[in-house]
Amino acid sequence: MALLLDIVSWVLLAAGGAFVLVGGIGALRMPNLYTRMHAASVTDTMGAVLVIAGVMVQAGLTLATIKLAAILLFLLITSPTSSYALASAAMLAGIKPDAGSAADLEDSP
Amino acid sequence: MEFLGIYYYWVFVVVLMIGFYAVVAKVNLIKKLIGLSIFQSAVFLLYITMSKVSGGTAPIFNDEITGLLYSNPLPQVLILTAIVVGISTTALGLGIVVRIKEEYGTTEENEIQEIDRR
Amino acid sequence: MKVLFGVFLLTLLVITAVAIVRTKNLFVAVMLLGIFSLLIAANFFILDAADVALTEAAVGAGISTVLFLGALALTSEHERTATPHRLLSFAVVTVASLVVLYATFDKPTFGDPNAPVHQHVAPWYLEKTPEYIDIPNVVTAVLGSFRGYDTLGEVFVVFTAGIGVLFLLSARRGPSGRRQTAEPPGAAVGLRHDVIPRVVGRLLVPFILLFGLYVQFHGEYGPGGGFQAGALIAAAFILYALIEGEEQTLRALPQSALNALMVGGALLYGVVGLAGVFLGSNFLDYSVLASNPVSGQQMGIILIEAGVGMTVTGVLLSIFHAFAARDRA
Amino acid sequence: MYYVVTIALLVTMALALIRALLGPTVYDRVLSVNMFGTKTVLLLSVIAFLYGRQDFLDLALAYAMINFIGVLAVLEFFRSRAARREQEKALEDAT
Repeated sequence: MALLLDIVSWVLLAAGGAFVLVGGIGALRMPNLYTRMHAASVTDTMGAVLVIAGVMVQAGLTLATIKLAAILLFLLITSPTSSYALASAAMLAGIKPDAGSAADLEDSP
Repeated sequence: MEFLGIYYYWVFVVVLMIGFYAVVAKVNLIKKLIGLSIFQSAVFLLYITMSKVSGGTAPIFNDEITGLLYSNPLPQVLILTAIVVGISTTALGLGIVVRIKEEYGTTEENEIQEIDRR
Repeated sequence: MKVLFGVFLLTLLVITAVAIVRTKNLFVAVMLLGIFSLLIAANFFILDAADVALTEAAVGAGISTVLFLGALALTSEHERTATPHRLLSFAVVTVASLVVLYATFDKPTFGDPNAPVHQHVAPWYLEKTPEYIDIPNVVTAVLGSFRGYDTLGEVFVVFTAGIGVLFLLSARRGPSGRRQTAEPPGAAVGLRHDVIPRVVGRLLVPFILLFGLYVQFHGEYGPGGGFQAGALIAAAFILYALIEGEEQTLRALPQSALNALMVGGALLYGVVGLAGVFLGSNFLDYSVLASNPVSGQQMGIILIEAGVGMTVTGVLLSIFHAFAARDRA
Repeated sequence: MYYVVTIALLVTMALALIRALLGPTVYDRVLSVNMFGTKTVLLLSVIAFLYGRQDFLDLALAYAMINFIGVLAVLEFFRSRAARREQEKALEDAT
């Protein structure tokens, strides 16, 4: 049973690490602001869920699990909200979400 | 490991000097304050580095784990209070800069001196 | 391996610091300062300083950014002048760093348990805390009781800085004041029209407040205490001000209440210290506060931590309101 | 396994830092600060387990709450700056 739990948590952690890494690469390599935001935010939530779920399986039913659940809940609430807020601010500042505009307004919205 | 032992101190020196450079060389007053807070953080880093004991853990006793080696609590206490004091004093500095901007219309040191000379 | 994590984070720290100094755009510098704070907090955590990392978390990531942005809104966002005497400054900095680098070779190796700093009073604190105070968090014990004088001094420094900011920024704007025109309608209402952040923010504020109280009163058992809790509670009110506007926040917690918190916290600390004197012991000796010296110590620490938390909350919020009010004036 | 995740997180932090340094818009920098914050939360939770001190998850919790404030402050800053610029423009037009 312990081995099974270990395997489950390893799989979750490995998948989480992979998602986090993909998100990081996407945030670096994507061509413009909105695509970068997409890469960062979508994998951010998925990576966070997987990593924290993996750690939760390791922790078992303890106080740590409850704290981890709280962390996950806050991340899941705040992370998309900040992405939304950021996207709307950028949109209002006049940065157009078309794939060709790699050279956005440089540091002067 | 010998190298790693001293790397922490080198980083402290480098970050300290980056902050110092910003304070002495930059003309903009807010940039100087940013440099000052980098300088401050470098000092925090030095203290916390010195509090670490290899194989130790944070100086908070835990009933489940006994017989542990604990890191030094004293530098941590000093820095904990220093962080809050640091932000208050930085805020005071920012307040002064805001007043300077209102009176002189600029936050660049050379322009302020020019206005004073007139 | 764990040491390598620290080395990696430190390298990122140096890169960030260089970038902060190099950029001309002050807004970018403030953003990078946020990253700098996150990095240094992660380092503190790796170096076993959980309490310090919590303080940096509460102060560096939220309040510091907010205050710098507040100051930027009132001044300007760009450095206009190129750095003069660049070579001279470099020379000065190089000489200074060589001196300090030379000194690092005399330092004890990182983590050496026989370093002088670990031989002085620290072992005594670690050994005697269970006997005299009997709380798990040695940092809180040292902060509150063994070195209570230090903390009293720090609280008064924070208090003085708060008073200073209030003096500087609540003075009436002089005739040379730039923006004396009427405010355009719809300004300074916060993010009132942004529904999603507003709803989420409203949801978060009570939880941050609750967490702040937890940190305040759990400080004897885990990482936490008055300084961290004060910063967290101030951050909760700042969030409220960001989403609901200044006036609403000042209605919920008026400036008079903040002044009372600032003064009351520092006074509470001093009174607890004096209570020791009147009950026949030394200043800031809590042993006489209860019949049993150990529970007296615990009671004293809870009281002074409450004082610290009150003062820090009051000062940080007053500073925030002072900057925000200046922006509107 | 904790080590693998920690390394992935550290590498991602480095990538986010590069994005913050490259820019090119301020929004990219805010995005990377936000990303950096989430990664720090995850890093702290994983390292708490790696070091066997699970009582330190409070820190990660604090970060999860506080990061949000930074982003909202930036948003508010943009908004008030836009309002101020419009006002200055209106003043210039009037004179």
